[in-house]
Amino acid sequence: MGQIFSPAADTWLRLFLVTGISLATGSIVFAVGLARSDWITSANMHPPAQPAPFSHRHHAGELGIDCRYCHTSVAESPRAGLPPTHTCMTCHSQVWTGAPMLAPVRASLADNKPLNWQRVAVLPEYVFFRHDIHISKGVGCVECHGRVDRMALTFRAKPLTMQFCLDCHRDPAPHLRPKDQITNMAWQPTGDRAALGHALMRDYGIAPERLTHCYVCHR
Amino acid sequence: MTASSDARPILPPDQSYGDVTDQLAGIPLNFPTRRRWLIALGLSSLLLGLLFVSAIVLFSTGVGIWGLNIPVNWAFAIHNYVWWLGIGHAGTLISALLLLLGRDWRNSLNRFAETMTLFAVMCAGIYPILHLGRPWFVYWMFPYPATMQVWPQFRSPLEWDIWAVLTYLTVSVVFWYIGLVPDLAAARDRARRRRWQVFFGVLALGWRGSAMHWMRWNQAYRLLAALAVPLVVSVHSEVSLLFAAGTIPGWHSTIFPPYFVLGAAFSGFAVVSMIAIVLRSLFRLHNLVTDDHLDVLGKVLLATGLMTAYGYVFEIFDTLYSGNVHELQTLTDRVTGQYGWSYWGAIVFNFLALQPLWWKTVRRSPWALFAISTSVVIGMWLERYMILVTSLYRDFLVSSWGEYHATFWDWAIFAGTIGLFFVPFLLLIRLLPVISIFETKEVLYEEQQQATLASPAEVAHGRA
Amino acid sequence: MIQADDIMRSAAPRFDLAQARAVASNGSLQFWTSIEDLIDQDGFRTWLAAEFPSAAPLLDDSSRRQVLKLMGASLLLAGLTGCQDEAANHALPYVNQPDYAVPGVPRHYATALTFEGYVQPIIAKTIAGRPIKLDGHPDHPATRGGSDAFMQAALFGLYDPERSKSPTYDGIPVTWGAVDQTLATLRERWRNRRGEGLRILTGPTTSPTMIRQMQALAALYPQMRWHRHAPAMPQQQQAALAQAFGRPVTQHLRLDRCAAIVSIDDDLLGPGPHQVMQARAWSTRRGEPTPGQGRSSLYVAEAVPSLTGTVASSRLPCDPPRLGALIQALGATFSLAGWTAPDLSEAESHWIDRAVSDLRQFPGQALLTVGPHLAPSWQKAAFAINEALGNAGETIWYSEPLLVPPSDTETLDALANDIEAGAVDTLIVIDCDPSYTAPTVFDDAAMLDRIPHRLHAGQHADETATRSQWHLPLSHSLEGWSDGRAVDGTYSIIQPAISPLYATRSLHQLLDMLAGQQDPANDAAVRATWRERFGDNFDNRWTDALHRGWVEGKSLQPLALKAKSPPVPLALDAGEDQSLHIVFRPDPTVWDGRFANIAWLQELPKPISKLTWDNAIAVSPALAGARALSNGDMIEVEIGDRKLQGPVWIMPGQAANTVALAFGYGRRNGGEIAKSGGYDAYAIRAGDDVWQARGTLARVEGQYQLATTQQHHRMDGFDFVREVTAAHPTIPKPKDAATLYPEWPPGDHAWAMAIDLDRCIGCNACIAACNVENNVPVVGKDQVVRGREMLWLRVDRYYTGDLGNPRSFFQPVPCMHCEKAPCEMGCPVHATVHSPDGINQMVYNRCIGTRTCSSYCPYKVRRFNWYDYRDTTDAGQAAKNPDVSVRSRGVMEKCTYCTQRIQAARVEADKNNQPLRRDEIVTACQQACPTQAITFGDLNDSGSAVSKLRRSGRHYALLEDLGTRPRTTYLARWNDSDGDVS
Amino acid sequence: MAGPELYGALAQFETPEALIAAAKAARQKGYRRLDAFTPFPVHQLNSILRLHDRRVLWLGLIGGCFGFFAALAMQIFTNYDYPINVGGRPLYALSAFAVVAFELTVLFAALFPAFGMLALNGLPRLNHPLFAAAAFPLASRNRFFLCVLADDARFDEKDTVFFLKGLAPVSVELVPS
Repeated sequence: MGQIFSPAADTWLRLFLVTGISLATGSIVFAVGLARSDWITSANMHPPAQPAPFSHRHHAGELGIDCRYCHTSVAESPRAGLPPTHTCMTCHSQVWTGAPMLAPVRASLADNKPLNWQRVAVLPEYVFFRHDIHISKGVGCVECHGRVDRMALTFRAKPLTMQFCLDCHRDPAPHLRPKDQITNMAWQPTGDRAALGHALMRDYGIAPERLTHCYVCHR
Repeated sequence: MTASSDARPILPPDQSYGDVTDQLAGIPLNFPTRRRWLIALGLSSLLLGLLFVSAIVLFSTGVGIWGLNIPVNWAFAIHNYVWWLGIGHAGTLISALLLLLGRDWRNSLNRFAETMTLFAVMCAGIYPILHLGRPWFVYWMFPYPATMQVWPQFRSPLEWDIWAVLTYLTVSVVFWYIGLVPDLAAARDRARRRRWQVFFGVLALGWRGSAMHWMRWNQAYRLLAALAVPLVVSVHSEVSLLFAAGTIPGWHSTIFPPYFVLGAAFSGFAVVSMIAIVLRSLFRLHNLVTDDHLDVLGKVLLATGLMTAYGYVFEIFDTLYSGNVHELQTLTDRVTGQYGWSYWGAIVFNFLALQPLWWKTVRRSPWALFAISTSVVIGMWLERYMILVTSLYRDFLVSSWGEYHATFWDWAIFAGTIGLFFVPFLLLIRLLPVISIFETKEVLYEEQQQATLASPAEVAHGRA
Repeated sequence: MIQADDIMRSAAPRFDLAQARAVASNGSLQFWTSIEDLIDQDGFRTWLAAEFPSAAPLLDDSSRRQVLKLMGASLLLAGLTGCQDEAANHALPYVNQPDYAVPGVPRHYATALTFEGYVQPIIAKTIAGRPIKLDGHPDHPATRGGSDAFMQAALFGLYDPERSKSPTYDGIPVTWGAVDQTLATLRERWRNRRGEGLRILTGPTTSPTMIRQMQALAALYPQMRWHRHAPAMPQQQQAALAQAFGRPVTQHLRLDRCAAIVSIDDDLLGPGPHQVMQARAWSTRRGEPTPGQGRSSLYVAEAVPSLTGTVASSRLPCDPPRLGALIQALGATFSLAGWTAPDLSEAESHWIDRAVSDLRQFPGQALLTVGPHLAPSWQKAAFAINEALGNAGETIWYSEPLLVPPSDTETLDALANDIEAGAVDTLIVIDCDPSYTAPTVFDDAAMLDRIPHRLHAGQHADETATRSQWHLPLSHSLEGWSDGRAVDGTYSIIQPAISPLYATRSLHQLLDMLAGQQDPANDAAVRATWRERFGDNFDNRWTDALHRGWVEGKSLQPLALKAKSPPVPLALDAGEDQSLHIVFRPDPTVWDGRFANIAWLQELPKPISKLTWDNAIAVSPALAGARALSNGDMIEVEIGDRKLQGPVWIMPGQAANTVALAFGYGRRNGGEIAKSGGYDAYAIRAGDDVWQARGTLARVEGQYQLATTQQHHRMDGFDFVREVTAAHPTIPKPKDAATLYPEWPPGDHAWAMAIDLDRCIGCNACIAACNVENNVPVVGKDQVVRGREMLWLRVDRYYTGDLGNPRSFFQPVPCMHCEKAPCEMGCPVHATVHSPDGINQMVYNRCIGTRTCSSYCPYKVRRFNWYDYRDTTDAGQAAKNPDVSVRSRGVMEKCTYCTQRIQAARVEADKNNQPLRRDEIVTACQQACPTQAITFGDLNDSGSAVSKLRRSGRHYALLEDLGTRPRTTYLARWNDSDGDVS
Repeated sequence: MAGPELYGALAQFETPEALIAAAKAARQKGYRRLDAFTPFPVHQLNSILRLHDRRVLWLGLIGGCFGFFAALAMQIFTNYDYPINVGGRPLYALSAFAVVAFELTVLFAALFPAFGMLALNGLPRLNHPLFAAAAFPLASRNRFFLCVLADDARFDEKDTVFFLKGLAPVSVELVPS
């Protein structure tokens, strides 16, 4: 009896094995990469549709309204708080009174129905993030929210993964700033960043070794 | 391979290489007993189907469908896991340990023993996943660069488990396949139909039996064997740590590793005997799986059984010697408690039922041996159940004592794994040589060499 | 389910979104999306969702599914959707933000609940406008912050999805408008008949407003009569007092002054309105006895094991007649005129001798009490003896009555007679359910139907509601304004912690309506009362009272009274009568049945039997032996011609021939959960003495599945609960367990808990508090039967010795937070690990459910989510603590030392770089404990309370020799059964 | 018979003994590029044909070391990368790490030589000149073959075949490459 396989068969077999192996390894690498990609963390994605096209760039950037004017409870509460419609209307009962883009806002006030904003910086429900402590320890808004003052429509600027949180909890120094600069998006440290960071850590009494155990964020 | 130390040949030497080759390679190529095989496959497929159904129900509803509770939050899943894994070990021991010891009789058994190992380990392997509360996160047990930056916890016996079982499965597969390649070549060369030729042709990887190939193959095969033996021991010792690492009375004992390993081998050899007996009558292999083989298996069974019995004795001694009030409580509960049947069941099926094996006639009788092996398999199942449940259902605090009652789904999944074992096993004995062809020929060759060396008288005696 | 759905459907159109939204505020609701579900933002859609509640995916347990479905009636929370919803991708700010509201910061209100007419002062913690936790008012003179299980669970009464949501006529939902019209015509009728035939039936009350309103009504309708009915509160005591002192008075005990207490079947520390105050007082005295002082021994003779009996120095089980014998013996010993000593058994006389010697040894510091449900003649003996011993005015004093005692014409029986006589034209039943709680008073159940006009006002469509044409939904105590007096007489003004969730009216609104007011404001009546009482300084005192939680001053004055010498008691029946003694008791978890629809209380183990979801017929081991009965056997109890059937429960320590029945079960209406189990003891409760009777029992076919959380009770041979005695006042310190492991660097804190077993009375307040604080799910009876209850903190109960009269022990067991935790090294994925401050952390979102931790846990304190136990419906969600994850299927959970409280405190301290204050952090169980048996704190601070206790001679760790180094440890119980701890 | 390029000359023998004898003869004749094909390993051939190759065993050792150190490194790294107090156990818990270390040692000590063996043997090789030889399928049954490869210095079509025929084979054939 003669050959069962043509000489080409060997080439095919080897090709098959090689592709198989590279696919297997490749898919793992891909998965690991994907988990960090914007697709999964939904950072820097297209801004979601909002009831009203609110522009942080206009309000926080161009008009320079302080974050805390609307997000009132950020310093004393776990959550920053969204402004009640009333807050919007304090100005917009005077300016842009007839603007069609503000119709939903006026409607909300008129028939006492809250505006249904789409959240942008969402954490899983098992993460217990507190704005107040971060503010009081000198972590600027920009650290997690990015340059909101440059966003025409607000989008998530940081991945907000556990890794993202841990990086800062393990080494807070580079992310700290003087308390009076918390809401200043544009603030740049002058002089030695490292020295400043460590000085601030001392002042704020931050002990990283206490910041990485599970119950700091999970309960 | 070192010559067999048995004076008399294990195989009737009056058979030629050709006959053996045709006989064994012929089994897949023109399969003798289609009907019975199909029936068996059908039944096992039903069980496998049951497994799928149960698994779907399990994953969609939660482990609550089992009889588990606090304190007995481990039961069937874990104890069947241990049981299956134990069965698997015999395959490796037979083919690896006996290879190194140069016991030629193993050559007629190692192939299907290894095959059995593969699927026993597979059955064991799915349990740790089934029993998870959130099985979809099982990959968290592997170290991968997660964005949560948390790693597996390498002090946990469960973590050890994953590595041990996967290693064991991989090594078993490789060992099995490497040993199979020359036979695949033989089948390839016997095959006449194109489909078979390609099938065996690819699997045989183009094995040509060149002297150089054989030399390297020998090195690799024996090296794997040398690794497989400590691996088996480590795997089941490690499984035993799953219990011994806990503080629970009845678990927290240093005797567990050897106790478990021996028990494992014990149950495994029982299953090997059962399969051997069935296969040889199914495929008329009496010339290759002889009564002498059964005899040896019987002896091994008896030996391992007695060692296991020693385990029972020592466990009791250990407890009495320690005098720990909780350990004593557990001992009483085991022997006299609600689940006493599992303890006495183990004693009866694992020890008493074994005693007839002292008689040669019993060992050589397929029926007797099969019956005893069955009892051992049941006995070991009961023993694992006893070790697990009777320790958990009454641990330290009297207030948290509870009960465990297996539910329909507990049994369904267990039955399902039996299907999971037999379906692929039946497929493989349908497709591959069930007995190592070339190793059989090797034995014949060595026997003939012996025969020529030995004086005619002895040869005659040997033939008798 | 059908009914429940109907309720919703009918109520929905009347649901007022705006009003409910006013309730809501901009709050933290992580838990709302406990895993997948989103809350939508439109009230109507929420209502739809409630129509089709997501049933938990369970194949095989109907009852739990039912429980969860019921939780589904949830449109009430539509209003709450005006909230921020963290994890759902929706965020709904206010339209107009209330000035006070800081989003995500809880607010606390000082207010009160009412229970059996008395107020229970509380602090209500609300978040997003929803009460999520109730605790005793820490500064209130009576309770000092203690709780009981009822107080803790009141929250779930508020969120009970089966509460009546709108008025109904013959079961058909109608508007309040319709009610007003009907009332108008009825008022006309009453006025014309000068109130002839108008009867109002209520429970007992201390509310000045209610009394004022009733007087007003009486003025309007002079012939009207006000009946009172309290099925679970014995009237004998009031009678006895009235007879003894010739005028109605209320007695007050000062247990904190008692060196010796002799209780004849008086469950001083048991459930009821007095529990918190008396337990607190008793434990204060019990304290940590040191030679020469702090002595407080307790002698209890009782028919049915009680909490008081469990902690007694010396307990004597005896059948009711023998109780009388004991009292006679005491009367004779203290030479009451004409009293002669009966012959006592050896045990009895031994007990008497020691009791008497103690009573004599501490004149003015001892107390003799007789169960309020026992014959007045017996009770009167106690008053006299206390007076003779100089205890009156010291350990016991008398005041003006707190509860307005009903005159003979105002009782339920009087009402029944009048109905019989056809003298009743209109019956208005308010917050009271006679057709369930007193079926035997009416000759036949249908008797009520003869009354032309029947109105029922209550929170549930209960048995009486179904017999009334009109059912008017009442507001929950947390929803409406009211007032009343605590057991010590202190007045409290009750302010709502949440505005009514449904179209309900408060009791006072209703009474005003009866008086003819149109749509009275929620607080009108109460303000009116207090404007009158406070006079011109009203505004300040009103705000002050609301702020403080009670009205200053206004406490009771002791009355100088002399007890009439008690008549010579009738000869006791010698007991030839072979029949058994059937005694009735309110149920420790559902009381008289009013709490029966609260799943959380149903699943709370009864303190002594550890039963859940059912009541059982308790018999003594002796009787069980004689009749060959075992737990769960069905038996029939017969009193006269009345019968009931129920499952047996063998109760160690119960008097040999006594059979105990518990109220509160066998409901026929009032909610699916209420109807779910048990027998109705009221059905055979009749005669002059409604607390005990002679009867027989017989085994009948069948077995009943009882769900208990503890199946084994014998501690002989083990030392889980240790004891010290005067002879051996300290526990030998264990040699330091050697460890191979190097020590971890100490953290900035080292949290630890110490539980004083000498103070624990097993009242369950800690468990209830823990459940509420930590969102512990209800799993349903069938799951409890399968050993899957989820309690993070359990109170184990052990017996030693002869089960006829065992020594019994309570031992609360939370997570031990072992320093060398076996559970942690078992977990393959780092889901349970240690924090620097020594907490054994359980990270739910990392858990994959291998359950290794629980297998390795020597204390079995871990709980597993075998199914999806989450209550994903709005009703269930509303009560959840937003600071604690709701655990999903397949994850382990356990006590965390209330880590959310620790974290909150640390953050507050951190924010201004202050260290934590000493003993600042209080766990939920500790906060609730009426006897302060639980102490939590920092071991690094040698001055902390817990550090001090750890240095006590009574300190020990559970299963010490395992070397797990528990952080939760115990203080041994004082065994003063030998009489003397000094 | 001037044919195409040759792979070698293939002689078929009845018994292992015959093959061994033939192999010896061929060596003496000076043939060096010899190969034998047998249905089962015939160990005497190794010495006769001067077959030496211990690389498979070395691979085993290398694999073992690799597995061992990889496992240790992995466990130590993960424990120090996110140091967490687990039940008060030390971060560096060698006794605990030993298990996985051992398993991986075995794993790689097994995989390396196994696949190494195949690679060194040039397998898989589905198509090979020998498969074309008419008698070769018997090599896996009951016949024993000696092959003188065509690239042997002394290989000569006629001489070699003649020589082989002299060794009393069952058959001799030329295998085209």
